[in-house]
Amino acid sequence: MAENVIEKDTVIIGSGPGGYVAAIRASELGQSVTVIEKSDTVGGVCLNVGCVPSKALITAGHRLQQAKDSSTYGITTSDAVIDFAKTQAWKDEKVVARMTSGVEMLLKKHHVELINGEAYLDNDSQLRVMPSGPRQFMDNGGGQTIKFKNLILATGSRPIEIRGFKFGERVIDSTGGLNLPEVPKEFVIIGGGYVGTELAGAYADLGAHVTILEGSPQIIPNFEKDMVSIVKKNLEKKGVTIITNAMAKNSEETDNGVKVTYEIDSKPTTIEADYCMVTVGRRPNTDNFGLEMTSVKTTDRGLVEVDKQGRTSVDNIWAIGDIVAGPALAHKAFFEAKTVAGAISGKNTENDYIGVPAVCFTDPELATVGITQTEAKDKGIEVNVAKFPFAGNARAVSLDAAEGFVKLIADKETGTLLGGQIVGPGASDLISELSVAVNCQLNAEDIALTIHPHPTLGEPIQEAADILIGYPTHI
Amino acid sequence: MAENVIEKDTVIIGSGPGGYVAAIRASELGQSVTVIEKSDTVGGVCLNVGCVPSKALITAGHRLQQAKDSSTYGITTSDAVIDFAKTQAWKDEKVVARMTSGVEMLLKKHHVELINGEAYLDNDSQLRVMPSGPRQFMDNGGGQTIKFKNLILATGSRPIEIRGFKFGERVIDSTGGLNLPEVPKEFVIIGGGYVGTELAGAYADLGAHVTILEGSPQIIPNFEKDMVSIVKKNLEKKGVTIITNAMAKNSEETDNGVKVTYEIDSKPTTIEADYCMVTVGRRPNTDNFGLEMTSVKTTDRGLVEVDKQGRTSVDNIWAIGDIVAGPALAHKAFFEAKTVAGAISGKNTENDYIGVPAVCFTDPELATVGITQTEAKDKGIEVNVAKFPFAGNARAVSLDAAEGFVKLIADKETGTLLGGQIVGPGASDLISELSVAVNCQLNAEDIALTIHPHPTLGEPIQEAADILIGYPTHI
Amino acid sequence: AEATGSANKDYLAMPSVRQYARDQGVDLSLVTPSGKHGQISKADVDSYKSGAPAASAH
Ligand SMILES: Cc1cc2nc3c(=O)[nH]c(=O)nc-3n(C[C@H](O)[C@H](O)[C@H](O)COP(=O)(O)OP(=O)(O)OC[C@H]3O[C@@H](n4cnc5c(N)ncnc54)[C@H](O)[C@@H]3O)c2cc1C
Ligand SMILES: Cc1cc2nc3c(=O)[nH]c(=O)nc-3n(C[C@H](O)[C@H](O)[C@H](O)COP(=O)(O)OP(=O)(O)OC[C@H]3O[C@@H](n4cnc5c(N)ncnc54)[C@H](O)[C@@H]3O)c2cc1C
Repeated sequence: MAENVIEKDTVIIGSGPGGYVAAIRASELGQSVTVIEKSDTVGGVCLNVGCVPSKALITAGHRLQQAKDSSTYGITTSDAVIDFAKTQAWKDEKVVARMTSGVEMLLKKHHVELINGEAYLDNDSQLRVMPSGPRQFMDNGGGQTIKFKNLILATGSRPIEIRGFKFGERVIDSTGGLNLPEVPKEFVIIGGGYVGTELAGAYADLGAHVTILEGSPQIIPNFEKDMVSIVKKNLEKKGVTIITNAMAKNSEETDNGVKVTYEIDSKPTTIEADYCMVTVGRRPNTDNFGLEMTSVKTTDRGLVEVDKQGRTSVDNIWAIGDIVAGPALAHKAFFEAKTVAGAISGKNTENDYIGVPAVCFTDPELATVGITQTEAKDKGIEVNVAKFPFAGNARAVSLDAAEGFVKLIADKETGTLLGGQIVGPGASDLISELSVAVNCQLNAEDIALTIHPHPTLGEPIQEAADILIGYPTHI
Repeated sequence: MAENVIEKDTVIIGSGPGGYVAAIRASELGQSVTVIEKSDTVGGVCLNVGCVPSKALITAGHRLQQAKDSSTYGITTSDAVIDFAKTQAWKDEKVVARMTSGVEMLLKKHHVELINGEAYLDNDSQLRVMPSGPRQFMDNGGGQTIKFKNLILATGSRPIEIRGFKFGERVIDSTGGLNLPEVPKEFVIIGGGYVGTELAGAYADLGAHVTILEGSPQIIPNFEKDMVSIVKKNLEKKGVTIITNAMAKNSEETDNGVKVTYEIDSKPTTIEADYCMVTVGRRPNTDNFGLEMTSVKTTDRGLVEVDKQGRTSVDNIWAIGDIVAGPALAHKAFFEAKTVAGAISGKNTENDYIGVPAVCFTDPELATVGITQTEAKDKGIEVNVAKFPFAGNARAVSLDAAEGFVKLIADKETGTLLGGQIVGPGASDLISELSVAVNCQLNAEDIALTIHPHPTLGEPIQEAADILIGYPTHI
Repeated sequence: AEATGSANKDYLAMPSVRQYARDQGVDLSLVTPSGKHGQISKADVDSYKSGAPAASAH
């Protein structure tokens, strides 16, 4: 085997939201950048089997429901029928492929070298790339050795498999759940976190009977109870069966389905389904590419330890995205990517954000940024809380979507906005304003004195701020 | 006639967005408030025959189109049929009545006295209320004389009638246009401002063939050309005929329709329609309630002159909303209402907003706040401009709604955000963040460094800010 | 159509600070800003009022 070592400037392992954005920003800052991606397409989990395809299925589900019933508005519809193969083709070709090829073009435009292969670390300054995928273009079996000046780890995460539920044809992970060949009649989802619950809603809209088995007492436990209860009610209206405090015990694939056994208070129940999707969480990809050959330190949860700039315990190795602490979300990876790219280029960048927004695309949508009322209490921060319902919002009423509310959390003494939560129509888009408010440390008064146009879904934010400054308007 | 004079503290004429919000805020600030409203319902133009019902019809139009065609998503629909009487009943009962009764409850809750009658001013400190509407409760024919300590004028505006188009059964104003008993086959709209264009889109969606006759070279002229051209293309796709540089000459009602004659370059053309709606603008209600009996000064356009607090040339008379300068929009009236209520109560409030956002509910939506690129040029302000297309936004693509862009205008030297425009999905909700940015005088860097969640329609705002700071991401 | 925006270049301040300055009777165009991009804070208004030099940017 020829020991043919190539030297590279900045090497990035992984082309997900972390990797590709780091590549673009580093290139803009003058670095010469190489991205190593083992998968056939760029974009990572997010674009290929995460954020983006899930939203496409959710859209299709909404459209089917709307096509089936618009009687509120005086519209009579006859039967709407879905050809799910066409839905999947739209998702794959018009949504996912469009976005991944867009990222590929961006990398090209920024003169980023893209190597299709799997990276293994040899030590603190060297790695090997093994051929992988159909686009193999390195034929020296033992891989290509690369010496790097800087290395950014952006290897992301993968689904957790649980005992009794070995992934197969009928027991699937979220990737399988996104790529079902048909809409299941009976669909069991183990794990009612945001991934499981989003897809539960989508498949219920698409015609499945969905059962969620959640181990804790509440689905989507990272959102507060008063928000989730609205979503729960809506899921149940869609026909979703939600079983909480349920321990998934084991599964048995049958000829055309799967039997799932769970326990509540040690009492077992078995249900049958066409598919069983397990979405109980994800684990960081830090155990499968030779990280142990380096001096990079990891935590006991397998996360890479980094400082405020994203630097690991090895000076020229950095880490971003799902493999470092914090919420495993694409936009957190984006931010960290920009910070690391800046740091490598000698800028004083820092991951100094105050709040990472989080969104859950349920009906209605959930969104949060900064602290919640509960977190304030736990942390002993004295806050004022204001809640304004979409029922008092003309735009929401004119859309026949007046469920939910906006909640703002402000420091009691100063009025500084510390957090905000939205459950309701357009929550995913409205939360950005609150992210600005929290991250720019605006005062409730600043929001109250900023004109929000009428009639829009953004008004409840101003209304909640009006409440905080002591002068409620439409409530 | 008994000269029975009542003395009142703070009197407000008009219960529209200006009047009712002034009443609520003044009451919260300790004033004893009386609102005089001549119409049967509170809420003014906005709630009864403006912002709110128009948005309901727009929603119904969207839903009908969606019910008719969702083939993109693999959904086959058979014929969807609209019963427009039911649509109107939904709009009137479930949307408009809900909002107006909500406002009535708010006034009650704030102990605001509501007098149903028409106010006429006698002089700088006295007015009379004449009975009006079905809920007459003053039976002394000559009206009730009221002496006021403070008076807030919030009488709003009314449609302009033009020569040759006397309002009648077939030639109608926007109120008529909102309350049509059926969806017209042929609908002519004179005036392609935002009111005319919004309803053109709605009725086209609902099944009408709509013709817009616009006198100027462009519809919706208060938005920039690159934004409007996207809306224009969509209107034409809906089958709307847009005729610009057209002078409406006259109309002739026939048995079941109306003939409309217009001229281009002095060449006349006549078209036939079921209805002809004239939406060429509105005039302030300052000429019809005895304002000339007071020392309140008005401009030659009939607007009331006010200072930064909303005070007229008479010390204890104030004016807000459509009768004072600035865009005739509900949220501008809201803001001015709060300012005046504060001023009357001895607070140092001021209408010191930097930008009033404006929205147009077309397909896709249009929204703006602060200055545009053109305005910057006209004013000689050196700016940087950044544009990010929704085509590069995963959420828009997953909604199959990736037309349009976000444009940000920043001061060239400092990076302060001076304005922003959005044409695209969710523009009406996204503009609030830009209103915060402009009114809080944030810097492009503040927006670029604020995490916007993925995948959401708000990301293009951050992307445009990235461009402004010199580091574009997804473009 | 009516212009919907102005471009205030005299000083930069959040709405709450503008209100505070009015309450304190301070003319913001005279206040030295401490914010990175020239934003005037409430503390800057206080410093101006008490005659102390503006807090330095951090
Ligand atoms: C169903 C689902 C829905 C989601 N929805 C959202 C959402 O709506 N919003 C949101 O913010 N987040 C969402 N997420 C989470 C989001 O996808 C992740 O947070 C994000 O993708 C993490 O980005 P990353 O760059 O860290 O890693 P990844 O996206 O996981 O990318 C890692 C990349 O590295 C490559 N790689 C790994 N090891 C190697 C190696 N040794 N050599 C070469 N290449 C390698 C992988 O092939 C992969 O392409 C969702 C996730 C799932 C599963
Ligand atoms: C079709 C249409 C759509 C619109 N859409 C939007 C939109 O989407 N967003 C937006 O911001 N704006 C919109 N507008 C504009 C908005 O409606 C006005 O800017 C707003 O209503 C002005 O509020 P106001 O309080 O000044 O007056 P008005 O709402 O006009 O209210 C004035 C009130 O005073 C009463 N009154 C008048 N004279 C007397 C008197 N002498 N005695 C007793 N009562 C009296 C009237 O009956 C009326 O109720 C729209 C307007 C129209 C026509």
